[in-house]
Order: sequence, then structure tokens, then C-alpha cells
Amino acid sequence: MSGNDFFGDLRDLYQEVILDHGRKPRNFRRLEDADSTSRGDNPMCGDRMELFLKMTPDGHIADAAFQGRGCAVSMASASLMTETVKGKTPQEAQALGTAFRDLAMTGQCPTCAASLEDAMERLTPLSGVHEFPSRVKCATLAWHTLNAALAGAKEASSE
Amino acid sequence: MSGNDFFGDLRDLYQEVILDHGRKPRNFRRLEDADSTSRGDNPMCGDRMELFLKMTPDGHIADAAFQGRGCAVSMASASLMTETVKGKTPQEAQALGTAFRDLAMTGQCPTCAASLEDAMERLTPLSGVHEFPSRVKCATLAWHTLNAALAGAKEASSE
Amino acid sequence: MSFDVHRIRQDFPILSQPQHGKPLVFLDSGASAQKPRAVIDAMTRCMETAYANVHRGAYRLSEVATDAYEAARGAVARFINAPDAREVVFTRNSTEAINLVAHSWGRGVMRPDQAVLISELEHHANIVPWQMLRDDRGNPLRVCRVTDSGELDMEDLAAKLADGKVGLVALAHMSNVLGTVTPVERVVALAHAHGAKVLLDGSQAVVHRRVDVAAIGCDFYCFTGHKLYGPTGIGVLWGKLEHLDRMPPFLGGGDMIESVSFEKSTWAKPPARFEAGTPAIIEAVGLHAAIDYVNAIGMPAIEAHERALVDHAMRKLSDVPGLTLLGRAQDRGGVFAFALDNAHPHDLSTLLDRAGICIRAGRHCAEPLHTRFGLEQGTARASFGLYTTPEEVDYLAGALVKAREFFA
Amino acid sequence: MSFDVHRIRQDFPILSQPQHGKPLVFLDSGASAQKPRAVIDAMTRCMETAYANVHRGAYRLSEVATDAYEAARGAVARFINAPDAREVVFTRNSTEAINLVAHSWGRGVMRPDQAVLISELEHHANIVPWQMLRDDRGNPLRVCRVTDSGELDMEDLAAKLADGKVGLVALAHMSNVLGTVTPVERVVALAHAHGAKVLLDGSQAVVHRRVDVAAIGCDFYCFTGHKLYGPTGIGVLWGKLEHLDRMPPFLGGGDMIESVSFEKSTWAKPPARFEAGTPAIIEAVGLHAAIDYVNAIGMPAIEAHERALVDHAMRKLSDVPGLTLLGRAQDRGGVFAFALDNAHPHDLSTLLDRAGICIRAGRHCAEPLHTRFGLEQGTARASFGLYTTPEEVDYLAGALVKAREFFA
Ligand SMILES: Cc1ncc(COP(=O)(O)O)c(C=O)c1O
Ligand SMILES: Cc1ncc(COP(=O)(O)O)c(C=O)c1O
Repeated sequence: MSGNDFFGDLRDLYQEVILDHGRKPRNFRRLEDADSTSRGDNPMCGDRMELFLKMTPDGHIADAAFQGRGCAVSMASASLMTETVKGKTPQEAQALGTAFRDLAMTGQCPTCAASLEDAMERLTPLSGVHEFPSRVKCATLAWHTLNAALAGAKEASSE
Repeated sequence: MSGNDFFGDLRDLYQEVILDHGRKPRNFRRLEDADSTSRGDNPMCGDRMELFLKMTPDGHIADAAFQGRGCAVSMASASLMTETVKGKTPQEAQALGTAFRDLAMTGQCPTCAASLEDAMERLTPLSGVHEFPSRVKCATLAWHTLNAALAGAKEASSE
Repeated sequence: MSFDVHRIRQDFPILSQPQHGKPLVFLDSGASAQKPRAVIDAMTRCMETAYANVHRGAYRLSEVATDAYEAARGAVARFINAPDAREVVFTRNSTEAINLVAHSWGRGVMRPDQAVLISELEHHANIVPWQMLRDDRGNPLRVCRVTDSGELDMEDLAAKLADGKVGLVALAHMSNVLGTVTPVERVVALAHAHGAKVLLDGSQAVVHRRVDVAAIGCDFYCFTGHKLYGPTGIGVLWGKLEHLDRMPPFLGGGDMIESVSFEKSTWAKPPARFEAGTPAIIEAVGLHAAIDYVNAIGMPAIEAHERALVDHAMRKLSDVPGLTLLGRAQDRGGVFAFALDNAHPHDLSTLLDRAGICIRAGRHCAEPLHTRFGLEQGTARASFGLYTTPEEVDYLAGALVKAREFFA
Repeated sequence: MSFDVHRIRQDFPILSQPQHGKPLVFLDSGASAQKPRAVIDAMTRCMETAYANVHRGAYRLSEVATDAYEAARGAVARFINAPDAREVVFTRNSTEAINLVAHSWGRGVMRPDQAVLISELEHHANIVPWQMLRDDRGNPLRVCRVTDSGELDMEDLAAKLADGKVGLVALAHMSNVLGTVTPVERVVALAHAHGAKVLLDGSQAVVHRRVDVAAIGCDFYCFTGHKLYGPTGIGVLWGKLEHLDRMPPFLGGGDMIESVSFEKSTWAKPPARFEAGTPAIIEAVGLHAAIDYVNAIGMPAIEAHERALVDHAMRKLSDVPGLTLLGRAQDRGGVFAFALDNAHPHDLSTLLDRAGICIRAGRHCAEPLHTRFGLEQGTARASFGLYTTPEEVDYLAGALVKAREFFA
């Protein structure tokens, strides 16, 4: 029996792109000249990350990076997030976060505006998490941390 | 259906002599010149009594009396006790108390020395209480209080 | 669904167990109520199919158990119309709920010069924690008088609030001795006008009335599962989130922390902050089933049944020669404490037991109230549940007449 | 009776419930154990035939319930060889038991300059209450080191006791992460020689070993019902009567008082003094049944089964490539925390769940211990019950190998 069958429908959650981003998270570094940073904690499981944002003069997200530790789902989610929010305005990034949380919790995204479609498509590999209630927090931690950074707060918790 | 049948085997507990002593407790008075007094409390049900002892010069119980409030069982038990301990030495009275507690808890008195037989006979109407675990305390309160008075303590509790 | 008490009785297995060869007439529901099959089954099902520790596992069985536990919280919130399920803290019983407030609010938020105002009709659970607070931190304890009819003396309440030094008013929503229902909306308005918060001990009330904490406007409300046809080992503290947020934890341990190091630990948000250690999971499931059960019958139907029963009992008990009822409040629930002239309450209880009737004798954890009414020796008390019938009341009244003869 | 694990498994209804279409392999008994039918039935029977509030009624049903509740206390006393049943206090869980001591002994008997000595391997339940005591009353908190093999550093323990300023040593009898069993007799001798009392957190130990508090000589011992195959909502604090006698109450309310007036209340004797309000009656009955169940199988047989299982698991898990076991104590019980190189504990737990295996991931309420071992991200933990089989261990080991491939 292959690992795939043995673990049932686990590929719904651990799609190749998740495993890949989990293993080799993109933008996994410190931004020394960040305009904004914040820390995210998932105290129950010990996940922790630090997020760095660099803004353009006209208020777009110029660069996003993170460091930290966590499970494949939280690392992949943070990795994908840093990729998708680059070039977005804070408002756009926040709207994306709201849409993503819907996706993570329900597997669907009725609120997704057409304008978000492109970005959301890159995040859909994470939609499988909705079938694993105790893991939803892992997927949303990065987005909580982003909100905190955009709001100028230093800490976020996914409790 | 008469009260007797209606309430089942209740006459085992409430024998005529108990009801009689409960209604009209003997030695129900204050001994102003008592050598020793003590108070007994059964906090759970609010029973409370004060016991008075008068001793003879050679250390026998000359007189015993009590005042207080309580159920028929506790009043009758105190009443019968004051009657039976008169003329006894403290040691005899304590031995009687030990035997009585056995009787109240088990309905039997294996420890009863032959020398106690007469006194115990007067107390046997209370033996029915052993079938009513929550009422055993009512029957033994007076004897706890007696022990306290003999030991020079001011208070006893049947807890 | 129409209210058919005889059908309802079939939901309670114990009610068909004879006592001393006589049908069980259980009139001690005020001390603790019997359990419907729905509650027993829910607990069994939890243990047979869906049990694991909560909040801790990433595996499905633990998620299922967590969902069930949190669903119970939601059911409680809806039951008392709490705006937010996070305001519902599970405790062991009402007693622990009140102690929790006495510790976390009393010692953590109130100033030591702020008084606590209770009343003469309180259960010990709503007296002793405040005495302990007074002895520990100095907060004065004020006691509102009760009228001869067994109602809160509202003038005295106003007088004792007047100086603005009361921090918390803590009152029974319904007396477990007199049956009196407190006019809680008026109390809350009065207390708030004088800067005091209000805790209501709903241990009795919640069984007999539809309770709406939002409409009442109180700050804390508590009740206990075992009187509401649920299991022992579970109770509820409801508190406004803004209050709970300000309160330091009560017990320390697992699940109530955010992070722990030997130097410093940080606390989780409510309600987790107040639920240290493994909670009463199976019991929460049982309480949920009890609430569903009561909801299915419908609080209005239960209220109507009990109102009729109370009126009936008032008439019947008044007809028993030598019987003195404690409390004559206008607004009352199905709890009747009484004295029967020549019969001591304990003797009476033993006697009635042999007729299959369970009533309580004593001071019902309300010693000061009995002192207030000059009944230090206690009273006998009959209290009703939703399964109580008029026939049982008749049978009680008849037995009381016979008991009086017995002791004559 | 010979120990037949496959027959024993039939006593646990949940074990025959498939998970995700696979047989349930429940390896999270250290968090909470499953319940045998005997426990479920005892609780059901209590609710169906013998339920009423305790300590309060003069009627037979209440006497029966009181007897059942007190019989549970007696069974607990015999189970841990306590000399006197009055030394057994029922609490909600271990967490409340420790908090009770931290309040009543810590604030009521200890002087504020007396330190509390715990260790690096404690569960949060045995850390946070002492931190709260420190922050509230000033009692210093000392922490005994744990060796790299996961055992108490006895030299450090001696050193931290040396100045005689430790009032209480509070230690886990068995670690819920490392499986380490503490040499409690030595600890007690050492502590007593330096004037310190000893509290042992037996939450894990009592499930795996025959515990004899008289032989150990400790001052307080606690455990929790739900890990011992009993219900949630009930735990035990045992304390020497001479200590309990000196302790002021913890929670105030009904049943823990002797008399109540508004001026002053007086306390009941132990154990009633520490059991305010309606206790967990049904749960006490359930715990009694759990103890009877364990006794019927026999602690020696359970110990032997687990020892063999632990040895088997040590071998099997050591064979899993990339697996690092936390703790290598000589004397250990059936709890295995580990890291698997490229798999995060949470991912691992989710994965194994789909194979029917329930294990825990996280820091198991022992964050400082994980920090001590540099495993802030937590560990995965498999823990055994008396129903765990060698085949389940093999299945786990095989699944771990596959999981490693999955994440490779
Ligand atoms: C060693 C230890 N102490 C204390 C506890 C707390 O037990 P409970 O949550 O039942 O209070 C546990 C279990 O979680 C434990 O393993
Ligand atoms: C009015 C009132 N308050 C508090 C309590 C205490 O409830 P528990 O014993 O469940 O904590 C009771 C019941 O005994 C009660 O009737």
C-alpha cells in the first residue's frame, strides 16, 4: 500500500504545491529595512512567525518576507501569502486575507470579488484545510500576522 | 389505610417509648449548679442541645439534664440517656455510650458487657435507627455531648 | 407540542423505580433533579463513540470531542440568550461559578473598599464566598433584608446602594427555600444606577423560567447542571465579555495559558482563561442534551405547567392542619418550605420516605434565612420538577395529614 | 486472572469504532483514556436507579446516593493505600487538586518566604498555580533541573533544598512527556530531611503503577479520573489528615460549613471542608467503577503488560529512521514523545489520523520542558493504555516510516 492510500485522502490537504512550499518556503528571510514587522503566535502548537513588509512610496507592498517555525501548512501558507501580496495595496491584501479565511474555513469563497480571482487561484491549494478543523489555524496564522503588520500592531495570535 | 401501614415499618424506629420521650423529654431543664456542661451540635440538621451534669462527691453522676431542640429521635435519645446515666461513674457512662453507638449503627451490641445489660435494655427502643443511616447521628448526638461534658470539653459535634 | 406530564415522566427511568414498595414521588428536585433518558444516552454515546480530550489533538476523534464540547457552550449561550458563546465559562457547579467571580473579579478587579451586597435569602453558595472575600481583602458585606412575605425589601436594597460604595450586588434569581422570584430587572437598574455590577445566582430560576441575560441586563449569571436535568460535575458562569476580559485567571494549569515559562506565563482569552485543566467533557455533552430536552418541551409549556402546579399546591398545602408555609411571595416557583406543628422536619422526612415521598428536611443551605424566620430547627421542603404531577401534590398533602396524626 | 489484552479491548466500546474506515488505534491515553463498559454502565445505573443529591436528604434515595459517593471515596483511599478515607478530597481534576493546595496550603499555611520547588519536567498544572502563588504572595519558585536523559537531577534537587527554605516540593510522579518515573521515596526522604512537604502529581503514575501513598510517605498526592479510565469532571486530592485539618477552605458554599451567619461561618472537618457545593456524584460512581475495573485486572498484571509494551516500543521506535526519542530514563512508563526529522508534529498527527492512529502533537502542556530540550516546535507523542497492543505499536512504527516518505 503506498503512503498515499495508507493515509487516505490526505493529498486533499497536502497537495504537491503545499509540500513544496512547506519544505522550501519562499521569501523565508529577514527584511532588514522593513517598514513594518509583526509576530504571529499559535500558542497551542508552538507555531511562531515574524513577518516583514516593505512598502513603496505610494503605499503598495513592495516586498514581504517571513521567518519562523511551524508545520507544513503554516509555512506553505506564509510562503504563498508573501508571494501573492507583493504589489498589492493594504486594502487589497486585507480583502485577500478575508477571502482566504473563508476559503480555509469552508473550502469555498463566496465573497471573492472578481478582482481577487488571480490571487485566490494561487491560494486554492490550501482550501483542503477546511476538512481539518484543528488545522485551519495553521493556514490562517500568516494572514492574521499580516493584518497585524498592516495595522501597525506588533503581535497576532490565531487563538 | 392507617398511618401505620401507610408509612410502612416506621414503628421500628418510632416505637411508642421514642414518641413519648420525644414529645415529653425527661430531665428537660437547666441545672443551675451543674459541675459540668457542654453543647452538642448537629449542624447539618440544626439539632442542638446543652447538657448539664452534677456529680456526687465520690465522682458518680448525681444528676443529668438537658435542653435544646431537635427531632423526636434526638430528643428521645437525650431523654433516655439522662435517665440511664444517673448513678453511674464516668467510666460506666462512657462504656454505655460506646455500646449505644454500636447499637445505633448496627442494631446489635456485641460489645455489651453483662454489667451494662440493664441500662442497655432501656436504650434498645432506639436500636431501630440503624436502618436509617441518615438518622443515626440524631440518636448519638446526646452521647457525643455526654463524652464532651465528661472530658471537660465545651462542645461536641456529631459530624 | 402539548405538555403531557404523564408522557414526560416516561422519559425519566428512575421515576418508575418503586421506593419501599411504593411509587417514587420525588419532591426534592430543588436539591437535584432526575435525569431524562436523553441525557443518559448522550453521555453514553459520547463515551462509546466520540470520546477524547479536547482542544489538544489534531486527530479527528479529538476534533469531534472538541466540537461537542464547544457546541454545548453554544447551546448554553442560546439558552440564556447570551450574545456571545465566549461569555460562557464551564465550572463544576454554581458554587464554583460564584467562587470564581469572588476570586477573579472580587480580588482581581474590585477595590477592597467596595462592598458586596447580598440578601437574607441567599443560599450558602452566595454567602460564604463573599465572607471569605471580606475576611481576606476587607470588602464589606452588606445584607439586604427580606420582608415577612419572603420578598426582597426593595427599599432596604435602595438604601444599601445609596452611598455608591457597593461594587457588586449578588442575589439569587429565585430562592431555593421561599420560591420567591427576585425582580431582577428592577434590581439591575437600581444597582447600575449606583455603579454596582450585578451577579445573579440562577441555580433555581433557570429550571423554572425562561432566562434572558441580555434582557435582564445583569453582569454575571450562573447556574448548575444537575438541577436542570443534566449531570453533576458541570455548571455555568456567564459574564459579559468586557468583564471576563479584565479578570485575572482563577485556577492555573493547562489550556488557560497562552505561553508558559518559569519566569512568566501569559493568559489565554476567555473563556479558556477560566477553564484550567481537562474540563468536564462528558458532562458538557450531558448538559447540552438536557438543554435540548427542555427546549424541545418548551420553556413556556414548562412554566405554564409549574404555575398551575404551584397554585394547586398552595391550595392543597393550605388545607393541611398545622402546616405553616415559609414565604408568601407573589411571584414564586415550585419550591415549598414548611413547618408542621408537632412534627420535626427530619422525622417528617423519614416518615414520608416510607410512603415513597422524597422531601428534604433541614435548612437547605440557607441557615441565615431560617434564623431570620425563627426556624433554627429547619423546615421540610417539597420542590417540583417538570415531571411533578398534581396527583403527587395531593398524595403529599394526604401524607402530611397522616404524619401529623402519627406524631400527635 | 491472566491478562488478555484482546479480551480487555472488548470492554471498551469505542475501540471497535473505525476511524476513516480504519481500525481505531488510540495512542493518546496519556491525554485522556477511553472508558470501559463497566464505567459507562455504573454511571447509567446511578442515573436510572439511585440518583439524588448527597449529604442532604433523610430519605432513602439520598442515603443510597450518599453511600455510593462515600463508597467511591473509600475505594480511592484503598486504591492508593491511604490510611483514612477522610483524607480523600474529590476535585474536578488534577489541576484543581493542585490549585487547592496552592490556595489552602500555599496561602493559608505556608509563610510567604517559603519557596516552592518544582522541576523542569512539570505539566503546566504543576507550574502555573505556583507562579500565581509567587506573584500573589511572594513565595519564591525554584526549579530543579532535568538531566539530558530526562530524569530529575537529584544533585540539583539536594542543592535547591539545602538552605531549608523550601516549604513544599511539588513534582510529577511520572512525566507526561518523557515517561520518566520519579524516584519518589528518595525525593520524600530528602525533602523531609530539609523540612519541606511533598506534593506528588500522580496524574500519569497512578494509571501505570501501583501507588502506595503510605509507603511513599508524601504529604499530598493527586490524580485525575479521566486518565484512569473514569469519567471527566472528577479528580482526587489526597492529603495527610494533619495537613488537611490545618488548611482553611478553598471554595465557599454549601456542605463545607458547620454553621453560617452573616458575621461568621465555621468550617466543616475535612474532606467536607474542601468540597463546596454539589459534588460530582455520578462521576464519583464512575471513578469507583474504573478503580474496580483496574483492580479486577490487577495492577501487577497491568504493569507487566505495559513493561513489555514499553520495551517493545523502545525497540520498534528506535528502528524508525530519523526518529528522535525525547527522554531515555531507566524507569519509564508508556509515554513516548518524539521528533521525526522532516515531519512537523502537527502534520504527522494529521497524517497518522487518516491511518486510524490517534497521537498528540504539540507541547503537551509542558512548554518549559520542550524549551529545555530545544524543541519549541513541540513533539509528537504516543501514549499507551491497558488496552494497547504490540500490534498497534508495530502499526504505528510502520506508519511513521511511511509518513517520513510522504514528507521527504
Ligand atoms: C502529569 C500531569 N499533570 C497534570 C495533568 C492535568 O490533568 P487534568 O487536565 O485532568 O487536570 C496531566 C494531564 O493532562 C498530566 O499528565
Ligand atoms: C439558589 C441556589 N444557589 C446555589 C446552589 C448551589 O448549587 P450547587 O450545589 O450545584 O453548586 C443551589 C443549590 O443547591 C441553590 O438552590
